[in-house]
Formats: sequence, structure tokens, C-alpha cells
Amino acid sequence: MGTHKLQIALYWGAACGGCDVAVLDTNEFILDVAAVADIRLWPIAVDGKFRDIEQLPDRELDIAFFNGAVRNSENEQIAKLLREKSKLMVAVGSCAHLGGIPGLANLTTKDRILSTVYLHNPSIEPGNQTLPLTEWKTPAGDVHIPLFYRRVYRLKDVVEVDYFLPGCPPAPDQVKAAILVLVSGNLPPKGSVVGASDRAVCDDCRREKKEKKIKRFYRPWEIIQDPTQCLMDQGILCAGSATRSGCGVRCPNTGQGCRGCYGPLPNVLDQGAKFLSALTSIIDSKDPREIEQILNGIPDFAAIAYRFGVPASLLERDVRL
Amino acid sequence: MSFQPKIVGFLCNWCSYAGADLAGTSRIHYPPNVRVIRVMCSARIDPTFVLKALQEGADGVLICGCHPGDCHYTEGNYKAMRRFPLLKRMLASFGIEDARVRLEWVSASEGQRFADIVSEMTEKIRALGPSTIKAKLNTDRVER
Amino acid sequence: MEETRIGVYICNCGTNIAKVVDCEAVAEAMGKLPQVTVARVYKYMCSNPGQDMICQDIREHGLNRVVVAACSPRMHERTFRAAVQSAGLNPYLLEMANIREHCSWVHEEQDAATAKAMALTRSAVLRVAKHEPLEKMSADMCPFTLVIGGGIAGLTAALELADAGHGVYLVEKAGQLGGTLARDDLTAPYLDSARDLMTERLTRVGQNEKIQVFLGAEVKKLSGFIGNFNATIRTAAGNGTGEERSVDVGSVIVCTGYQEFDASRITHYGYGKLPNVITSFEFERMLRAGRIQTHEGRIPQYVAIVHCVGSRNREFHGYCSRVCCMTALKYAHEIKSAIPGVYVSDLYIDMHAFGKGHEDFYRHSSEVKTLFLMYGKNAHPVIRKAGRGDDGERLLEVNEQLSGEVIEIPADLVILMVGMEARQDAGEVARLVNISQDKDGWFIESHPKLDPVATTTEGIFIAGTCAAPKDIPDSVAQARAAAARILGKIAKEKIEIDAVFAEVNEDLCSGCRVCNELCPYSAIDFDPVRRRSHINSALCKACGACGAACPSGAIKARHFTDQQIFAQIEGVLS
Amino acid sequence: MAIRVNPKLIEEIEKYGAEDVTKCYHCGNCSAVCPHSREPFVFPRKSMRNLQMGLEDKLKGSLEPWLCYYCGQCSEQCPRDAEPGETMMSLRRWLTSVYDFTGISQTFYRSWKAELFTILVVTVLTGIGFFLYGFSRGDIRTYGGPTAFLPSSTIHVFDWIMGGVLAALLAINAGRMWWFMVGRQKGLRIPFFAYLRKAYLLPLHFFTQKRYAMCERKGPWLVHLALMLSYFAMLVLIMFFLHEMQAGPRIDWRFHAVGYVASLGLIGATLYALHGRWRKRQTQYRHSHESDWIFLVLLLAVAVTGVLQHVFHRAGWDVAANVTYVVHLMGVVPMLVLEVPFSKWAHMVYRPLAMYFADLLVLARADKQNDASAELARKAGVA
Repeated sequence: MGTHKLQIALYWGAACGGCDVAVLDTNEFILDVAAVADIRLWPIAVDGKFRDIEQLPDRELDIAFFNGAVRNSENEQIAKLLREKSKLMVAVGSCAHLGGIPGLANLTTKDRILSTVYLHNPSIEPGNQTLPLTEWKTPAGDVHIPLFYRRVYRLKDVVEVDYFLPGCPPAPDQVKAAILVLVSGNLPPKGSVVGASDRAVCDDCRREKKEKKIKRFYRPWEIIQDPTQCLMDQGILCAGSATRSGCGVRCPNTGQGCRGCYGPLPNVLDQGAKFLSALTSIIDSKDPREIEQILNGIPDFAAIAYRFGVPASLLERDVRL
Repeated sequence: MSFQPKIVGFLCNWCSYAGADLAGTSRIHYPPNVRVIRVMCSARIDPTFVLKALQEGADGVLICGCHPGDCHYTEGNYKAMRRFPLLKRMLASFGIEDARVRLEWVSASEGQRFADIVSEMTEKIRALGPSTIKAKLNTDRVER
Repeated sequence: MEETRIGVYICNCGTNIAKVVDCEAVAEAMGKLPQVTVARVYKYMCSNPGQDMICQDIREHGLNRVVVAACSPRMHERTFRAAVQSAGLNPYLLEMANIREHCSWVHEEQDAATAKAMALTRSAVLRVAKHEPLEKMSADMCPFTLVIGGGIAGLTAALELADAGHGVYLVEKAGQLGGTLARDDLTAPYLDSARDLMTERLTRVGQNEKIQVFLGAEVKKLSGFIGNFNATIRTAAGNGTGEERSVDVGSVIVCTGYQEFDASRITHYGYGKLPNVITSFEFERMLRAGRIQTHEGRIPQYVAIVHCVGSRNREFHGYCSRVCCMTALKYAHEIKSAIPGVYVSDLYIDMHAFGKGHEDFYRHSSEVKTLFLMYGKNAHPVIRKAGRGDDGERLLEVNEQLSGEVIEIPADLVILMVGMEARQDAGEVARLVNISQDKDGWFIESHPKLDPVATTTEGIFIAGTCAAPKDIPDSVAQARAAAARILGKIAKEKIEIDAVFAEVNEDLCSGCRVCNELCPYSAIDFDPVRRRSHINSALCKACGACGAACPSGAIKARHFTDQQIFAQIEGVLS
Repeated sequence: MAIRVNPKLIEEIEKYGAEDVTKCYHCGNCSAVCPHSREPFVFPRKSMRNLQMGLEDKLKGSLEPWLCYYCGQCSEQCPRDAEPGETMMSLRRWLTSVYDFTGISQTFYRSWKAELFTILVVTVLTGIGFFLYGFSRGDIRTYGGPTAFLPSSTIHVFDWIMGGVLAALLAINAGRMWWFMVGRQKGLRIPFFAYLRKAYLLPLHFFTQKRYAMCERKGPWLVHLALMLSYFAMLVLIMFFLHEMQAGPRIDWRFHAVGYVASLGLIGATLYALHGRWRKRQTQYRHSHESDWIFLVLLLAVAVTGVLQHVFHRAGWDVAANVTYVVHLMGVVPMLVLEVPFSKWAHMVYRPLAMYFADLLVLARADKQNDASAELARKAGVA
């Protein structure tokens, strides 16, 4: 990398912190990164202030890694700040890529969320129900709390994103590989998904797949599963066929159906719709009533189909929002 | 003028599209609100198409196939029949009114039935009002 | 890549379209769309000058896409495809907008109709921009045919093909040819001898060098597709070891026939327990032996014939077996002529005398004093032992529908008209040749009315009672029809494979196998080594079910791609 | 309880003239076209069915055959040529023999030879009897007066004795008819008053034959009515005014005018029927049982000889008149003692009776239904 040390920033938006942990999970590799790069901002690990970034000239940073969705005004503000100051903007993890778990909030309203959290939560002391305000004057000075948006956005909904590194969280190996690619300067086309395969999870899954016909859907605990057989063949919901591989088949290998965190395949416009289509196509019934009954075995399909991607779906949110 | 809903119709080539053609040759009048897209079989209708149409501003989506047991491809319409109920459940979770998306069986001889379905659906959607999906998706980008 | 140049042609269809749709306005709006080079209106696009106009524009303006907004594509798509092809354009680079059947003929209000016509035409313009040139393919047609089953249908089909000079492999499971017809005595309604019918067929089959008969043989495996099947025939050799032979065939006719309903399943008739309660097939044997008698060797004076045993009844088979009514009449006739003064009662639900000569035969039977008694679908006759002093050995209690009376009739001999049912091994055969069965186990035809001998698998035909109960003339007609279909294909020497089919992009396929079970034509194979699905384009009929279902978006339904349909959606809504 | 069929019933009734019954496949065209067929007496299909099946007991009690006048429309409409009209006719013959307790009727219908033989025997015996009687006490050359060969007083007494026997036979058979149709039916009660109230139907139907008039073709009804009235007029003249009829040679127009008209009626109607049966053009005449011929020929012979003896007497040819008279009686006696109680002429009695019973049965069934609904209403009221 010669004399110039890579300038990078890492930031988390609406996220659980898992993506940062995934970066840390690259273990000693992170030291190699630190050796070749200056980490200018990384709230969970490095001391760096927003105002330091604000003072940088535009495009001073080489790469900004943004994980987490855009849920509030601060997330958006920092996303825009980092975009301005960085040459490359990378959406890290399902939340930044697709909206992630926080994106499920798009199936309900802001009022209901705030009400649940601040007014009707069982852990709230009775009589002490307070909704936070965005501005509050105190003797020590004015307090500003970021505005909680009406809905959740993907990173690409607020700023231009150069690369997407999917996963909830991204597999550490894939993080490593992606960082290596990015620092190598041998860049893939803009807008690419990096650190993932172009085929579905099934491609890497070693379970044996057969022709599919489903008479009943099972929750994982309702059935003693055959560890060698395809979960879908056994009636267990698995989004693996509709999801990019790259994770290392983490969930199916532990007996759980794939949840779809790596997002839709390159030719697919809407992951949930495709999963729906595949899943229902293999139902083994011609009787509308029986079909309904079989479908009753699937709880809250919208949340299953778009567990990590309501904001990335064609409809993005409950259309009444 | 009153609100004119835009309905996207996905019709299978062998039964329903022929049925709509028959409505034409029989000069059976119905509201001009449905715009038909021909597919070879109702089994070709990917739920993505329905979402795409709604996203693009359709006020309603009508899917028509051969009557069960009558499919040109033996069982294609059963595939549509299997996909549809789950799609409806999912659309309900996204807050889309029941009347906006419909699955109907229309044979090649049922021109009148096709016209009746379109008329009835147009009225129902007119009563619901325009879909705000597309407009809101646009404003959403700016108004947080 | 070549620049997209689209020509849009709006047809007035005389006044059929122009009366309601402002065609000039549509053309003007289309002309403003990007990629549209010309947009014209003409009185009759389908006329020769109309077609010439398109062809000329293709040459002069270098058009590489054409949209015709006119009638239904079901009407004239072929016409315009041929037209653009004549001008050197790939026929699949054409798209039609249906502004007649779906617009001008069904709407009155001019503005709304014109707006709709614009939307439909714009949709076609956006779609055609995504079209790709497609080429038809062809494969060789092997002139040999495999006929499975050596009954009247199989023999007839084999003879028909062999007489036309083509080789036939006739595989029969039993040790001799003839099938179930070989068990019959006379045939209804003309009372010809079944033996005579059979002998003629058997002699001709035996003499025909083009027919190779395999007796005591089964088809073990069938692979390939129309024109190019390979079958493995296993013959049971005398010592029981068996011998396998592989043959190449272009088509297969399945004529595996039926099996008789097991009358002992209906316990209250007491078949198998009561003496002198026999099935129609047992009675047929008596007739062939030339002596009608009871178990005890007496000549029966009272004979009761019970129809619909196992047929037309919710518990067993819901369908009508079609041949039993006439067979019953035939029995009545034969009994009456063999035993003077005999009392023959015929217990039926409905008399189905649908065929040629059947009604006359029915009439004749009533003239010779056969007593016809109608029983209810859900009130079967009850067989009882007669008391002392009663006529006959048994009494049949019938709730007679035409009189509304419950009566008892005497009977020394009760003949149960057992229906036809799908053979027990029909499922195996269906899997072997890759065709489907209906809920009763009969093989399903490609179209019940318009294509009754073809199946959903191209090159596999069905004839005779394996498809549904039917009589001899219908079986023979089907056998000949199947043979004629095959002869037509052999005459062409090549199998043409339509350009519109689905294909798997193997770079995207993950081998999840969601699509495998969906194809009604079994066109989708799974390669277990590479773990990829593959579509045999010769078998695919382009319904697109697999494309819609593929969760990876790896299957492309050619000419109905996602991109093309998205473009249409965008077009109709913009 | 299931009804045991009589498998031989068809064969039995075929002896009474039925043909082609088994051809019927119960389309119901016959019942639809028949103007007489209406609830609760629907025929001929149901009668055909009962016959095909051998429901002998049911048929014995059926009055439908008597409601049919054989206009022939049913047979014309039958798509299977099952001849329902002729079946109804045969059932009437069979029923006549069923009602007849002596068994004579049965013998006659089943064997025309037996009938003809019996008639001939009766004829010969009658002839011998009257000749012996005439010669023993009178003069064959005198027709009237004290030496008359066959004095009207004697014949009158003879007529009344014969009439009494006849009436007794008919009464017994009519009673049996009542028993089969009405009496033996369990749970059916007809109040005595109803019998009286409806009694007017008997003379009404007898004298008007009005049901026959309901047939679409009116011609046969007129012929039939003429025959019946002529016969009845003749019967009245003979039973009550024999003396006046035989008096003379002056013509007593008060009686003879009636006699002439009645004779013309009898001869005309009989000839019409004979001609019809010979030509077989009209449906009702297409099939003729031997008993039909015997009856018509006998009736014609009786009428013609009656006329002849009257003419001979007026002409003053007493020998010829006396001889013709005996010949006339040789026809009259078998006519009355054999045809009236045991054969076709019994229709005269059975038809009006059947219509009378029909009304009574309808009445009784309606009562029964009313009772049932009253019972229901009562139960509902209690609840």
C-alpha cells in the first residue's frame, strides 16, 4: 500500500452490534488491517468523534463500513457524512443491506412501537410512563435526541452505496475476504454484493434434496428431523433456496431453516415473493380448503419471508404507513 | 370524473385470455379499467408480478386461470391456487385491502363472466379509493 | 449491441377499432416513446398491403422490433410473425397489443378506450424491447413404435403401424395375446363372435414380419423423449432367468387395459360365499362352454342380472363402466334363447344404451320379455334365501324406482355385472412412461375432447380401456387414432421443437429441486452429480410454472421472461 | 314389507289380449297424453309397470283400467309400440274375471273356444227349450192370443227370472269389486253417508258416459253412448213393456217408436264397431280379442233377429215370426246370462261403479290427510 495508509471508518446505525462483533471475529486479521489502515471512526472500539470526521476534506476516507439500518435522524446524518467523506461506501450486514431485523418494524407503526416501548412495556414502573422528546432544555444545556423515523430504511435508500456485504452477521471469513478485495484495489463493479455467492444456500448445503411435495409444515420442534435430508423436503421452513449463499450454511447445518439473511439472489427482485412462490408451489393438494389448512402451519409469513428485508421488498413497508 | 382504478389483469392464454377475447367478440361491455397481460398459464404468475404491479401503481390485480381440472397444462392452475392464499395473507400483513387482489377461474366460454368480474372488481376498488402505494413510496424517500 | 429500433403499427380494423379508439392519437403517443422509430396507422394491418407496409419499414428503417396493435394475438400473431420473418426479422421479435377484443369491442367511451389502447400498446413497446430472437430446433424421429399390451387395442395399433410399413415391438405381459376380449363369447349389440374378431387380428399379427411380439414380457425402463425413446424389454425365459433387450423407438402406445372389479368387496351380495351368485366374467365362461347351469348343475328357471356392481356408487367407483349395460342385455338375450320360458330380470340403475345399435338392442331385449327393474343408486338389491314354496332358489328384494314399490323377485342364478377398474399395476406403467393417472387410476389424456389419445408426455399415446372404460369399437378407434398420430410424425421424419420453452441458467441453479416435481411433462431432470436441474426443451411446453417457482430466479421462461413481464406491467401502468 | 311378485302374471294377462307390455320403458308419454290420467289415478304407465313386474295383488285392486275408454291416443304416442291402450283393455278383461267368483269369465277370456262352445250350448238349449215349450202348449202358427206359441206373459216371467239371476250374479261380482278396490284396504274408512251422497254418480255415469266425452275424439263417445242408451232402452222395454211390444199387429207408436230407435242404435253401433275392427284403422280397433268378435256378432244377431221377428209379426207371417222369435231368444239368453255377468257387457256395471269408488277413495284419502294435518296441528298446539 506504499506510503499511504488506508483511511477507514466503521459505523453502526440501527443494529444489534453483531456486525461489529463479526469484524472483531476476524481475530488477528484485524491487527493486519490496523497495520495497513488508520481506523478514523469505530464507535465500539476506537475513540473517534463525529466532529473530527466533519472536519475532514471530502473523500478523504478510503472506505466507510456502515452496518445497521437507518432508523433515526442520526443514522441518516452519519450515513450522509460518511458518504461525503469516503471514496467507497460499504453496507455491512443485513440491516444496512436490506433493512435487517429492525426493518420488521415497517410492518407496524411508529406510534405503536413507541407506545409498546415507553408506555405499555411490562417493565415500566406504573405511573412513570414517559415518551422521549427530541429536544429538552436542562440547566446543563439543551439535549437533542435523534428523531425516530416513521419507518426503517436501507442504507441505499439514503445514500449511494458502492458495495454490499450481506449477512446477519456477515461470516467473518467473508468479511476478511471482502476487506482484502477492497484494499487490493481490484474492485468489482459498483453496486455489487461482495462476500457472497451468486447461488442459493442449497448449493452449499450438503443435505440430500429430493423432489418436493409438502402435506404439512412443521416448526423445527414439531418433528424429529432427518439430519441428512433437505429441511424443505421434511416440511420445515427453510429460505435457503431463495437466499444467497456465503454464510457457510450456518442455520441449516444446525438443524434450523435458513432465515434468508444474505438476501435475494441476483436475478430476483423480491426475496419474499420468490420464497412464497417456491414454498407454495410444492404444496401437495388440490383442495382449496386443505391448502388453507396446510398454510395454517406457517405463522406470520410476511415476517418469515422478509425477516431481514421488509425495507428491501417491493412494497418496503405496511402500505398504510 | 370519478376515480378510474387501474387494474392489471394476468390472464392465462388458453382459458381466461380466450374468455376475455370472447367478451370482445360478443361485444359484452365492461369498464375500461383492466389492462391485460397474457401469460401462457396461471402457473407462470410469479407473486413478484403482483407486488411489482402494486408497486408500479396498480389499484388492483386480477389473476385469471382455467377452472380447476381444466388446465391446458393439466395442473398449472392448481399452482396458482396454492400460491394465492399465502400471497393474500402476506399482502394483508402489508396492509393491502382484500378486494385489490383477486384470483378467478374464467374459461374460454365465459366472456360474460370475465366482464362481470371486471365490472364488479372495478366497482369495489372504486369504493376503496386509489392505491397510495406508489405515491407514498416516492414521498417516503424525502419525508421521514 | 445493436440499437433498438421499434416499428409500431396501429390497425383500424375497418372501423372495428377506429370507431372507438383514436388510432392517430395512439400512433402519435407511441411515436414519442424512446426507441420507437416509426408509428403508423393503417386500415387493415392483416391485409397484404398492411403486411407489406411492415416489411418495407423493416427494410427501409432498419427496424429490429415490431409492435402491431390490432386484434387478439390468438387471432393474428402467426400472421404477423410470418410477415416479419419474410422481411428477415426473427419472428419472436414481434409483439401484439390487443386493442380490439380487449378494448374497442368492449368499451364505448372514446377517451377511456383510447387511453387504454395507448397503455396496451405502450406495454407492448416496452415488452418488445426486451424480446430476444429465438430459434426452433428439431430432432430425428425414430420410425419404430413400442406397443405395450396385446389386447384388441394393442393388436389393432400394431397392425395399423405395421401395415404402413413401420416396425412395431408388441409387448404383452401374459403368455398369449388377446387380452380380456379373448375371454368373451359374443359381442353386443350385433352378437358377433368375439373369437372371430380375435382370430382375424391374431392371424394377421402372426403373419406380419414388421411386428415383433414379446410374450410374458414387460417394459422395464423407458428413457428419452419423442422420436428418441429407448426401452428395455425384459422377457421371462423358460428357466425363469429372464432376458433383457434394449430397443430404440420413436413413440409408445400404452394399451394395458383394465381389470375387473372384485365383486366380493361388496359384501352384501355375498359373492364368493353364496353359490349361484356369479360375476359376469364367470357367466361369460359358462356361455363359452355352451351350458348355462346352476352350481348344482340344474338349468335355472329364474335368472337375475344385477347392473353397476362396483360402478356408479360412492363407495367403490363413481364412474360408469360403459360396457356392462349392453353386456347384460346380451346375457338376457343368450339366456332367453338357450332356456325357453326362463324368467330373466335385469336390475339396473339407469340403462346406458348410448352407442350405435344399442337402443335397438335394448328394445329387442324388452320385446323378448326381459323384466327391467330400476333400483336406486344408494339402495342396492338384497339377496335372500327363498322360503319353501317360493319360485326360485333365492329372492332379490328391490326398491323398484319406477313403481316406487319394494318387491321380491325369484332367482336361481344371480349374475353380477362387475365394472372395469384401472389395473393394479397402472401406477407402475404410468411412472414407467411418465404419464399421469386420474383419481380413479385411469391414464389421463392430453385433452379429454380434442386430444384423447395423446398424453401430456409427447410421443406417449394411450388407447383402449387403460384410459377409461370403453367398448370394443371405441378401443379400436383409439388404437387406430394413436397409430395415425404416430404415422403422421414418422412421415415428417423430424420432430420440431418449439422455440418457446423454459431453460435453466446453470450458473444460478443451486439444485434445490423445487422445480422438479412441478413439470406436468417431466421435462425437468436433476443431475445428482452436478446437482443442477436441467430442462429438456423437447418435452417442455412452456407453461412457465417452473420459472415462477424457481426461488433463485435461475429458470427463464423464454418469451415470457420476468423482464418482459415487468416491462409490460410498467407499460400498462405508466 | 316387500311385495312378492307373480313372475307369470304377464303371461297370464297376455291370454286376455295384452301384447308388447314388456316393450314399455316408462317414458310416461302415455300418462301425459291421456286426458283421464290425473292424480291420484295416473295411468296407463303405472298399470303397465305393475303388470310388467307382476304385482298381481295391486292390480286386482286397481280401478284405473275402468277409467280408461281406450281412445287409443296413448298407444299412438308410445315410442316403443308397447300398446298401453290395449293393455288397459286386457286388464279390464282380466279384472272382470277376477271379480267373477264363478270362474266362468276366466274360462271364457282364456279360451274363446270355451266361450263359443258355451254360447252354442246355451243357444241350442234355449232353442230346444222354447220349441218344446211352444209346441207343448201353443200353436206355432199363432203369434198372439191364448194359443200363442210364445206368449208374452211367459216370456215376461222368464225374463224376470233370468234378470233376477243376472242381477244376483252381478251384485256378487260388484261386491267383490268393492272388496278388492275399497273394502280390503286397511286404515281406509269411508263414512256410510258418503256412499249415499255420492250415489248419484252411478246413474250419472251410466246415462251420460261423460268420462268418455273427456277423450279428445268425441266420435267414439257418441257411438258408445248410442249403444248404451239403445241397449238400456231395449232392456226397459223388454222388462216392463214386453206385452205391449209383442201386441199387435197394430203398431203402438208409444212403445214401438222407442224400440225402433233403440234397434237402429244397436244395429248401427254394432256395425260401426264390427267395421272398425275389420278395417283396423282406428287405434282402439287395431287389436281384437276373440271375445270382442263374439260379443259383437252376438249383439248384432240379437238385434237383427229381434227386428226380423217384429217385422214378420207385423207382416202377419206368424210362423216365421215365432221361429225368428225363438232364434232371437237363442241369442238373447246367452247374451244375458253369459255376456252380461261374465264378459264384455259387465262393463256396464263395473265402469260406473269404478268411478263411484274413485270419488269415494279420493274423499277418504283427503279425509285421512286432513286428519294427519289436524293431528300435526294438535301436536304443534300442545307444544
